[in-house]
Amino acid sequence: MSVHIDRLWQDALEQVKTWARTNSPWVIHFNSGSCNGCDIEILATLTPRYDAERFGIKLQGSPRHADVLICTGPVTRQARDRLLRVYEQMPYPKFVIAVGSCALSGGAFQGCYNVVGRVDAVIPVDVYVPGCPPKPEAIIDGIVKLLDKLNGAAPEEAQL
Amino acid sequence: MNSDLEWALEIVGEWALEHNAPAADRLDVRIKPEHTAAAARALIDARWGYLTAITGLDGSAEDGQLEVLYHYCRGASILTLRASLPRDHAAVPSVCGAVPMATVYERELAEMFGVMVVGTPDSSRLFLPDDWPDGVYPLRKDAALERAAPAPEEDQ
Amino acid sequence: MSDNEHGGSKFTVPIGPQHPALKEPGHFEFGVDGEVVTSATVRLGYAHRGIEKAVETRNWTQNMYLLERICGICSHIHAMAYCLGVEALAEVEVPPRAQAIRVLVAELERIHSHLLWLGVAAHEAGFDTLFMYSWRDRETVMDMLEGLTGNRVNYSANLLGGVKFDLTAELAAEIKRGLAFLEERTQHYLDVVTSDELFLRRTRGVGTMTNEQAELLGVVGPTARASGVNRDIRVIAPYSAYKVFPVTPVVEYAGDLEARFVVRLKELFESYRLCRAVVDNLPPGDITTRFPRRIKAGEVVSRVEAPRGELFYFIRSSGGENPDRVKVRTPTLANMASVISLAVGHQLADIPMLLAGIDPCFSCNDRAVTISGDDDWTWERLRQLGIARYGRPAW
Amino acid sequence: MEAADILRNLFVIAVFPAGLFVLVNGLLYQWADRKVIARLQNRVGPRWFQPFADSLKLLAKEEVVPEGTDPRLFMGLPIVALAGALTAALYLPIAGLAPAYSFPGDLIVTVYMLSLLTLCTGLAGAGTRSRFALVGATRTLTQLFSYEAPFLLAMLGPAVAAGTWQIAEVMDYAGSNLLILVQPVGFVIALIGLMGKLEMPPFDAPEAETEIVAGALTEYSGRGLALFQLGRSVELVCGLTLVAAFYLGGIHNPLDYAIKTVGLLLGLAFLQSLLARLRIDQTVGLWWRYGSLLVLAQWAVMMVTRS
Repeated sequence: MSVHIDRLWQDALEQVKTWARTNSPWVIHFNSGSCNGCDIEILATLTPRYDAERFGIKLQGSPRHADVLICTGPVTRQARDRLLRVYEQMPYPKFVIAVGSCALSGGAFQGCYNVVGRVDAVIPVDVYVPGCPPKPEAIIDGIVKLLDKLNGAAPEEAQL
Repeated sequence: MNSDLEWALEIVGEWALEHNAPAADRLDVRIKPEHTAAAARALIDARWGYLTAITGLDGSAEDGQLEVLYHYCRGASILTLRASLPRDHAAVPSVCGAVPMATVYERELAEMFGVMVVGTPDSSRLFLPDDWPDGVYPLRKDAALERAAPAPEEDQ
Repeated sequence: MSDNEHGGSKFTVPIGPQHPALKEPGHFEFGVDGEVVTSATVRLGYAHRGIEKAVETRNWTQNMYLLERICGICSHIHAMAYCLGVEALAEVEVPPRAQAIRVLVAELERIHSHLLWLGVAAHEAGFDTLFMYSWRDRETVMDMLEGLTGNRVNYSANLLGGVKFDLTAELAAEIKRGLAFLEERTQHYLDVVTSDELFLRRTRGVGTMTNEQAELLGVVGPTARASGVNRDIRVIAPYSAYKVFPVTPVVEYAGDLEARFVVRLKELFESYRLCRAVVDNLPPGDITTRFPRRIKAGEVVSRVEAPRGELFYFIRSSGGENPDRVKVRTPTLANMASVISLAVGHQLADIPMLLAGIDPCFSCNDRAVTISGDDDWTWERLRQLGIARYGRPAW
Repeated sequence: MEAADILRNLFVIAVFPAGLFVLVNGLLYQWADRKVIARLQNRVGPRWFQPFADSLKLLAKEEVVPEGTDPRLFMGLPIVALAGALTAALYLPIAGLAPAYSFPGDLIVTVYMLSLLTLCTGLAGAGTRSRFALVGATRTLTQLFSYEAPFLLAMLGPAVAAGTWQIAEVMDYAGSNLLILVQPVGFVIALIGLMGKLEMPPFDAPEAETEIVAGALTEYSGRGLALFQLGRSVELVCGLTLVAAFYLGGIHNPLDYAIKTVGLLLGLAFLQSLLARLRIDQTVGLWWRYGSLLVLAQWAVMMVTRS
């Protein structure tokens, strides 16, 4: 009997934790050599027209405070170890969103000598937001999809 | 050749080996590499415009020599001082005496083309990463880029 | 000039987090000999992607996509400079309607860039309301750009030999309505920037650069025009449709950070006037023309006025399908290089004011710093030194 | 102490006026503050349960103790900070009821308890090895010493007028004659001092996000950060109640409490969105040059009129 109650208690706690995590995703933004087209679109999500704060998204300064790392740019060699260090400084549970086609596949800078090319070659990535640059709506949609994934909802097939 | 360019030609006249005007508002003047600093000093003292860029060229000269172009602008006219350098130990005196801001352009020239800039206040790397192998100059046509390929992508 | 390796102790100011207006996060390093700064250098490279090498392996049209992505905020002007250069090389005459549309998109991009800088600079000074308001108004110009070219940033409106999109009647009407709204908002911002007591505390008399220094050091763009140096390529060397739509220069003389705010805001009014002029009398004709695949050998220099200053392109072709060399010198590099070399010879106590005054996006370097060598400097102690030295009334 | 007494004390401390209620009230006020600022900045602003979600999420996150810092100190400081803020609530008329505990001189204890949080933040910043935290800590403490004196004097003004150090009695005195009219300068200094204490803009130099990452709390994550932020929201409630009780004619019933504190909160939110951030040297200059002189002048006037 006690085992049953125990599990009940665990589930309730788990649900509260997931609810809290999905309702306050704090974000840190890292530019690993992007042309900052994506960066100004990420900043645009905070401004009045898109206002990411409606979803509880707040841009944080320190990796210690953040849950979600938004990474842009094709990861130049110089920025590579900084990206790793920022990722390791973030407390668990942490997630990564790669924004912009540079972060996904190196974009226009494929084959350049000073570029690693993909963010997921350096750190594990949860959500990819394609586009050069993706519109603020697409970036917010990426974060919402990440939250759905957290809630365990199966991502619906992309309507063709 | 408008009046500005003629005046410019007078200023750098003593070092000019040859000159031609590829376009209405442009003048190319070939000079010896050792005279770049003196020419810069003369132009700045005569207050003829400002140094806007330093360009490195590889494969432009037939005899396989490197070329360094100093672009000076005054209003709409552009004066380009061209100096050709041997490929293996290319060296050119620094113009930072006359134009203090040129250190950034000279550092870029040095790391991209391997041109040793004599007397530049700072010759540390500007653009290339810290772990970039020495001796590989990316913008040279024969640069051995595979030696400096980015670290192999390890799976996390 | 003692070399900073073994001379005075080296003093490193790390900059970050990544700032949208700052194309490349960098490190400033100052060699200090006692009180006097002996050498000042900057270390870039965090966003160095090796574009000038990649350009040599792509043909003329593919390079358009690469060069548009050097900087997200002024992507159109990079493509325009490249197109003007290559068209001059290939001696192709671009129809006047295409030139006018290019100028229209360039001016819309200047409006978008200046409003962005206004917001980011206010955010630097902790004035978040102005940041929110200016970025909200910036959405108006983003809508215009999206309506005309289909994309908010990296609009790639340019094509070798012309433009991809044409201006329709209702789009012209919408642009004029948006410009009216923006003009009224900019007047409001101009009043705020020149009258708000708290904001003036952070900008008036900070980082002053005299006319002489600006002239000699080759500072470009609004930073130069704020010190009385009229270096605006659209005025001194009109290119493309600027010959048909002349630009009146905007010059201030105080040379401090406030003057740079005022110059950029007044330039906005100039851009609104230009956009209206282009939209009102857009020359008829088609918007593009045939362009050869191979460009005959030759060299060309293309200078244009980017929102941050003079952008310099040197393009050399050896007659093939790929360019032999494309040299790009961006305005940020020129401004940063000239003001960093300005730092040499200054007192250590001047450094915070000087770096804060260059461009607000550098003033976010209010970081703790460490001096290798004898004692441990923090940014705070450095700031106090500056204040104690000059004893300016704090309030 | 019969069982009933112990139970009552436990209930008072843990649940009603001082414990859970103040926490929930603090989070709601924090939401109101963020929402009003957002609306003034033409934005939609967060949902009502945002601070709850933030705190719960932070509590559920991994606590990273950076090496080179003493774990006991690193963990202990947030707890002390929150405890200080909660204890201050005991002596205040939270929710319009009479203060839970009241003894002559509890005003001094309360104001000291309120500044405990800032002290702990400063120590926390100095404790961690990140240099951004170091600068944040020095700024926090510099700002603490600059606004503490004028704020204290502004608070003691009404106490001297009432001739007692006990909050309850001062409130009765304030109930009869509206002190905001008698000591207007004291009210303004107290309100602005409250903004300095809570590091609201224009006094948010200690945690200037664009300058020093996150100030003294850069290295904190998970539970420590949550406790600090809870402490700050509790302090928001206590500060508002204190200023409202003294200057707005005392707090006698829950409705009175709600109206006055929310009114003050709206005033603070409006000021926050209006003003740009002051440099730390300007803040100190402002407080020592204008803040103290005004308050002392206020005191002088009061002394003359009282005798």
